[in-house]
Amino acid sequence: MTWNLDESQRLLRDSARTFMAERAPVAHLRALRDGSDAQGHSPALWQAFAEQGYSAVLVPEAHGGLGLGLVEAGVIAEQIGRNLTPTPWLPTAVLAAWLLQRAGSAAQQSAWLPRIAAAGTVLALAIDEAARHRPQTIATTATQTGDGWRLQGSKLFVVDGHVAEAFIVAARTEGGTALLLVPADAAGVRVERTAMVDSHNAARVQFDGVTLAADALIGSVADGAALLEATLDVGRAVVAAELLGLADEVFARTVQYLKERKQFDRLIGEFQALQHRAAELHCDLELTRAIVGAALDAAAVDPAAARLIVSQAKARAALTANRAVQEGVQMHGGIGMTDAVDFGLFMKRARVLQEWLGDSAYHIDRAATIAGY
Amino acid sequence: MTWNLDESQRLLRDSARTFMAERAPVAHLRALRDGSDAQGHSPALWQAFAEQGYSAVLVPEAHGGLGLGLVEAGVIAEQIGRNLTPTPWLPTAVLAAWLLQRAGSAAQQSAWLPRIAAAGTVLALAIDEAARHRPQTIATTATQTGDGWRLQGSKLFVVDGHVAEAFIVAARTEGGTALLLVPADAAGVRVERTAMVDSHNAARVQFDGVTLAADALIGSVADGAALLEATLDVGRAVVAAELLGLADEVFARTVQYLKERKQFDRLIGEFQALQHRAAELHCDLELTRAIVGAALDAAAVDPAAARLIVSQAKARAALTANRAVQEGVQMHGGIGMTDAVDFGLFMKRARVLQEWLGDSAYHIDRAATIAGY
Amino acid sequence: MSEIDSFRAETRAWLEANCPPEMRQPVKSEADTCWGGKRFQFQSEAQRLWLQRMGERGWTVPTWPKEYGGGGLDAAQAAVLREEMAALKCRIPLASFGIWMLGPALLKYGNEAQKREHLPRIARGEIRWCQGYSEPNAGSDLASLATKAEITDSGFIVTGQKVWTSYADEADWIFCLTRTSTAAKHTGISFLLIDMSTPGVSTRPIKLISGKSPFCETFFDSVPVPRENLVGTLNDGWTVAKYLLQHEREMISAIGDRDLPKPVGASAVERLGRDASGRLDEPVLRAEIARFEVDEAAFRAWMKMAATQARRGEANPATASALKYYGAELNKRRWELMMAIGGADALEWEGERSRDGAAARTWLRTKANSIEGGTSEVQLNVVAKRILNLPGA
Amino acid sequence: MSEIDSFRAETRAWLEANCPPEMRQPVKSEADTCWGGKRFQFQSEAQRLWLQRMGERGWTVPTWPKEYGGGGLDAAQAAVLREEMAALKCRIPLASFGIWMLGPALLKYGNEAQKREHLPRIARGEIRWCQGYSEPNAGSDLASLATKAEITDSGFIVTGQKVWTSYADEADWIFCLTRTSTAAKHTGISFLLIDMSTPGVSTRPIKLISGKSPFCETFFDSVPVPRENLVGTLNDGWTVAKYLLQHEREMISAIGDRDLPKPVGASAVERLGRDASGRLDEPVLRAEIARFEVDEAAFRAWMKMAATQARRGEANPATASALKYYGAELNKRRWELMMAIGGADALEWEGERSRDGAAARTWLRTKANSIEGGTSEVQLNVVAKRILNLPGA
Repeated sequence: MTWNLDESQRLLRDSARTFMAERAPVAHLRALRDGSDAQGHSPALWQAFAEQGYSAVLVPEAHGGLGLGLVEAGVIAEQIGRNLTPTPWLPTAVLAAWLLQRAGSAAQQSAWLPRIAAAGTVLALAIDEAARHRPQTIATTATQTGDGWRLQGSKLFVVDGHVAEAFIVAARTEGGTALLLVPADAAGVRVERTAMVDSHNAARVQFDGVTLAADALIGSVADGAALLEATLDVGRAVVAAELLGLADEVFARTVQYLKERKQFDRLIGEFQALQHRAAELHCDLELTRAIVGAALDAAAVDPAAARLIVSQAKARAALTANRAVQEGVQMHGGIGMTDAVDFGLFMKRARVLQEWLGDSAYHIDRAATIAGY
Repeated sequence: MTWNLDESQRLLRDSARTFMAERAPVAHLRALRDGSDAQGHSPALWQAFAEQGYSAVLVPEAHGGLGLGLVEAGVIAEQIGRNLTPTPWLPTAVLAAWLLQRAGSAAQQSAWLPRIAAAGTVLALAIDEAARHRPQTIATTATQTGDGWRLQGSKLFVVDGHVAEAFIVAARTEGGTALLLVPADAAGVRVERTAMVDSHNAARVQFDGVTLAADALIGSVADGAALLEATLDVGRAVVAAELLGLADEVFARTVQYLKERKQFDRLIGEFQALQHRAAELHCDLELTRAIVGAALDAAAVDPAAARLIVSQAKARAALTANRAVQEGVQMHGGIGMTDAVDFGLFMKRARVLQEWLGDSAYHIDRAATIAGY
Repeated sequence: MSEIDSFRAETRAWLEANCPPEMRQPVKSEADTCWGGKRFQFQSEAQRLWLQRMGERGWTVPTWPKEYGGGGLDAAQAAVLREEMAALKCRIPLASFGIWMLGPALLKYGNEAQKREHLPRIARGEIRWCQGYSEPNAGSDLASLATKAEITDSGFIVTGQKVWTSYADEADWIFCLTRTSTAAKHTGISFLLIDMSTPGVSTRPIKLISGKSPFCETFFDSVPVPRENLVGTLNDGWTVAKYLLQHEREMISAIGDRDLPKPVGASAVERLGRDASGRLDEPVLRAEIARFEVDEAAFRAWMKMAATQARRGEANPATASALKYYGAELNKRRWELMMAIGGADALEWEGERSRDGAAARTWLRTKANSIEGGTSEVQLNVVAKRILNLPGA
Repeated sequence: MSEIDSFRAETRAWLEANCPPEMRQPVKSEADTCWGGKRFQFQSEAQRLWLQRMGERGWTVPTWPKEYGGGGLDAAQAAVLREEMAALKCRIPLASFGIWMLGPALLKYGNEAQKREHLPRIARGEIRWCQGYSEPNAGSDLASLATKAEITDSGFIVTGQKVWTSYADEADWIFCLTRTSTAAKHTGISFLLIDMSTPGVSTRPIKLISGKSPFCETFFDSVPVPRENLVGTLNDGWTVAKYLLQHEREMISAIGDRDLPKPVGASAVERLGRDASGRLDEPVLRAEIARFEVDEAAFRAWMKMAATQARRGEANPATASALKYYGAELNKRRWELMMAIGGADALEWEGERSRDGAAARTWLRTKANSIEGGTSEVQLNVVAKRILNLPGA
């Protein structure tokens, strides 16, 4: 869990905290944004992730990775959240890495896992097709041809899609769901970068009759749906950790401001109405920390058995982060509305993380369905 | 509207305010409760309602009534709400009176409306069959026989059912919905009084093969469903006014307490956290007042066209009253939890009024459905 | 024909004859608004003409006295003018802080010379004004302002900084609260009118999180201001400011009523579709929207009720604070829901498809609703004190 | 076999031999709780025997020293005992404010004579204690208490009134905060032990909105109290009280963890059924329940986290206040939902069908959760001050 760490996990957390704060603080995002960076992330930083081992966290040791688990991924995500670090880490080193180590063929694993561990590639998951997350209803089709696949459809909100070397595409096919590895330079693939509110990176990707070899399939068609859901749940737990880190940071800055800012000849932190709101938010943060930790623990053991708690954690983290950024802006007053301070950036990023892999409404609904009502 | 009153409506409000406060304040309810009164309401008070004209409000002048409208009914309900007055007024003089004057045959109108106006009877609407309000799905059946009806089924939450002279029963029948007038002493009718949390009165009623003459039907079977819905919406708007009155009274008492009670050497009304909560509740009360008034206005013109705003008003009034009683008890601290003060009685009554004719969840859902989503 | 009826007939005839057809089209974007002032670029000849004609008649400010450039109409006539303009769909000829804010203050607290000097030019849209109240270290506690106006023989020397001055970079003059005495917080403030072309005045736009810059910082570096530009009594500017703040809140709380945006529920169905039972195909989101729409309907009813009560003189003036509070929070909720409905589409920030991130930028803009014109916290304080009469608020 | 393993084996063997089968059945109602005391009516011989056997072994208070009637176990052994009792489903032999509250205070602040006098009788369930803290005009501001303890040669004369004394009408002794000096609010309070059979002590049950009377008013009319019944230093009773309050909050905040009630969602489906899509056939209620269950799951996770952190000594002591606050509000939400699910059935107040209005009475009872043991407002103040370190709370 992000709170119940053993010694080596604490070391990882401390290293990630120092690393992100020094190498990729909010100013790093600002610089990329204000410079209208073509990639939207820093390849040098991504390389440094490899040096730190962050890109290798979920890659088995046999493939040059660290062979660690989701708790460690959560620890890193939390620090990314605190610093709004733009990095292809989550799609590549969490989603793709987890899926490949779980279900990839020996050839796929050898081809990709060492490169993921070394931050030598960027992979992106292409799932969503409409504005809202609905992974159960996929319109993109994969047709089995004589010696491979033909892929037709379009995807959006493909996080880091514009810099990906390849996509992992979920498609409907006879007998189930196909998860296909598609090189970005394959014929028929068209990538359009979408500038996002949070100055992070995503793309719309069209697959227009893309032909693929038979070995593009990850796992089996029969297991495809379950595999996709497990991968998404792994991602959701880690995104929840990123939201937690973001909310923690915003709250810490807000509490600090309450202790410094004077209005009506008093520190605004003396006003009881603000105190109570801050105290309630503290409670929200603590229970979010707790359930995000529990979700990471559970998903680390078996994502299929952790569906309920993962949805609860993602929903709760989204709600808490939303409240934290809103209170952060409100308690800062006008200055919170300016681009000069960081609160707007936190608010924007929180909104994207809320949406990503399903927002609170989606996950509250899913939790009810899983719980049987 | 309960706020946009003309001169005669203001006079009615002032009269009702004085009358309820003097003749039927909360102490009146306590006396009935503590004496375990067999009827659960005071027939003398009901008679006095007639003297004041309250029972005659919706009865046309031709039948000895005042021929007034729903706004006037709302004005009276508000004062009933303030005083938790136990009275069969709403089922008899609002629900039954409105339905009969709208759709009753000449014979039914002559038989019942003058007696309603004179508070010479009690009528009760028997709709609900399960714990939650679901008037769309009625299991009770009415079978047309050679010369009349045969009624089979059971009803619950029949407000004032244990003292009713007759029931208006909603039943499923071939071709639509039958609204049948059923004397309480008809063979096959079994009435069980249910003691309610708010010390008001209700019953479970069984109709076991009750045979009725053909003229028991109010209106037509084809119009039955629409007529039932309109009657319910009239009732909902008036219940919303009762909730508003209750919430207003609780809030007024709570604000008063904030100005009197000292803690930590200060009046508790000085604490900003409580001030802000009280100010928010003030807003809730004002917007509830406004929408309840608008709903009464609209339902007075045409209940069928007022379905959306009636559901919005009933939902909003339930939410506001709920918040008002909860804050009332909380801000009073321990003393609010004792039976010696009235807050518990307000809380209990608010809960029953919330449920009656559909709670906030029911009406929020209905509003969405009516609005087309 | 009664007097008011013939006024109505004349008004309609004049409007039909004088309001250019282009000025009867609905406003499409902020750019269609006419703000006037020395540097204003008219969007069209029709816009210029419409302002000129209405200004000449004094109908940009129908109820101001004629001698100050107004129309000299009484309340009933002004209502008729509003109704007839609405009937013909005439655009408002001039949007102006001079009309909305400074004018009322001058009419109440200005001397004769100030009225004759400034009001007609406001009415004709010749001078664009902005408001200099807030300061970096004041915020909600407006009266703690520090911009210094040193008293000299001929007037004042102003030094300091204002913030959140709307469109200061496009304004000609600014009305300002300044500190003329440090002896007491509220009674050491003076209300000054400052020509922004005076040397020493400079402005810098503030970039907001929405990416837009409707506000500025405005700096005063030893700016000389003549004595005749003091409005009201020296050191008693707070009285003028309070009067204007109340005015501003009423204005802001009325904004919500102007045009009803498309219902959230309808937008949601349009975008997300229905399930087999005919309901919005997102059960929890549907419940959140439906709950919001109940509150929104109730708020609309409240605004109507408050307007009626105000007309009758039955309203507590602090009701404007209650409405301002609730309306701001409601609009923030609306746009949180709109973002949820918009999903990934609403996260886009540039490009045609998203109209340059219109949804996201509006969503971010709404976060200021509960800060500008008095924070939600300040409004709740006002309600607690002035409506509920709670002690020592 | 390690020492702790052999302790476990012995413990299990002893429990199996000594815990009567009836005492291994789940508790059915409050009436099954053994409270002890002079006037307690045992529900069964098994209940009496179980208390006697556990009392003799000191296992009603496993970690208290043996010389005071305790079991003298260390933390690890006590954990084993708890685990083995849970494994055999043994009931708690004795519920007691003496154990939960007075005991810890006496162990820390009592003198040797007091410990020897009172602790063993608490351990054996011979004396039932109640707590006299709150007063009618004190409430959350506990330290403003007025019950006077006049100092005499032999001790004190106590006059005044307490309120919210749980089960005072069934208790033998009461531990009380009394005012021994009016010079200062917090430093004029003394902690006294009072035998309730002393002339001048009387109690009156308070009828609650749930219809039950677990609390009393307790009156002291010139009640003599010997000097040796003062715990701690004269005028320094607030120190003892604060220590106990902290203890109480931890206890209350831990209550939620004891047994998990049936999930609200499952109850709802059971009662209300599913629609064609398999969802609870009430879309908005379903959304409210689902949102609640997310918060409840998170709260449960938080309680576990806090327990772990407390064991490691990493917890801020004020965390108990945060948990107490949230748990109370959550439980109130739970019962609002349960009432909605129960609908008309849940509104019944008497009769077999509703088990005498069990749902409604529980619902009303939960409203006290945010008042008793420190109001939610007080807990938020504590969190703001002690965890967030906000100024001047």
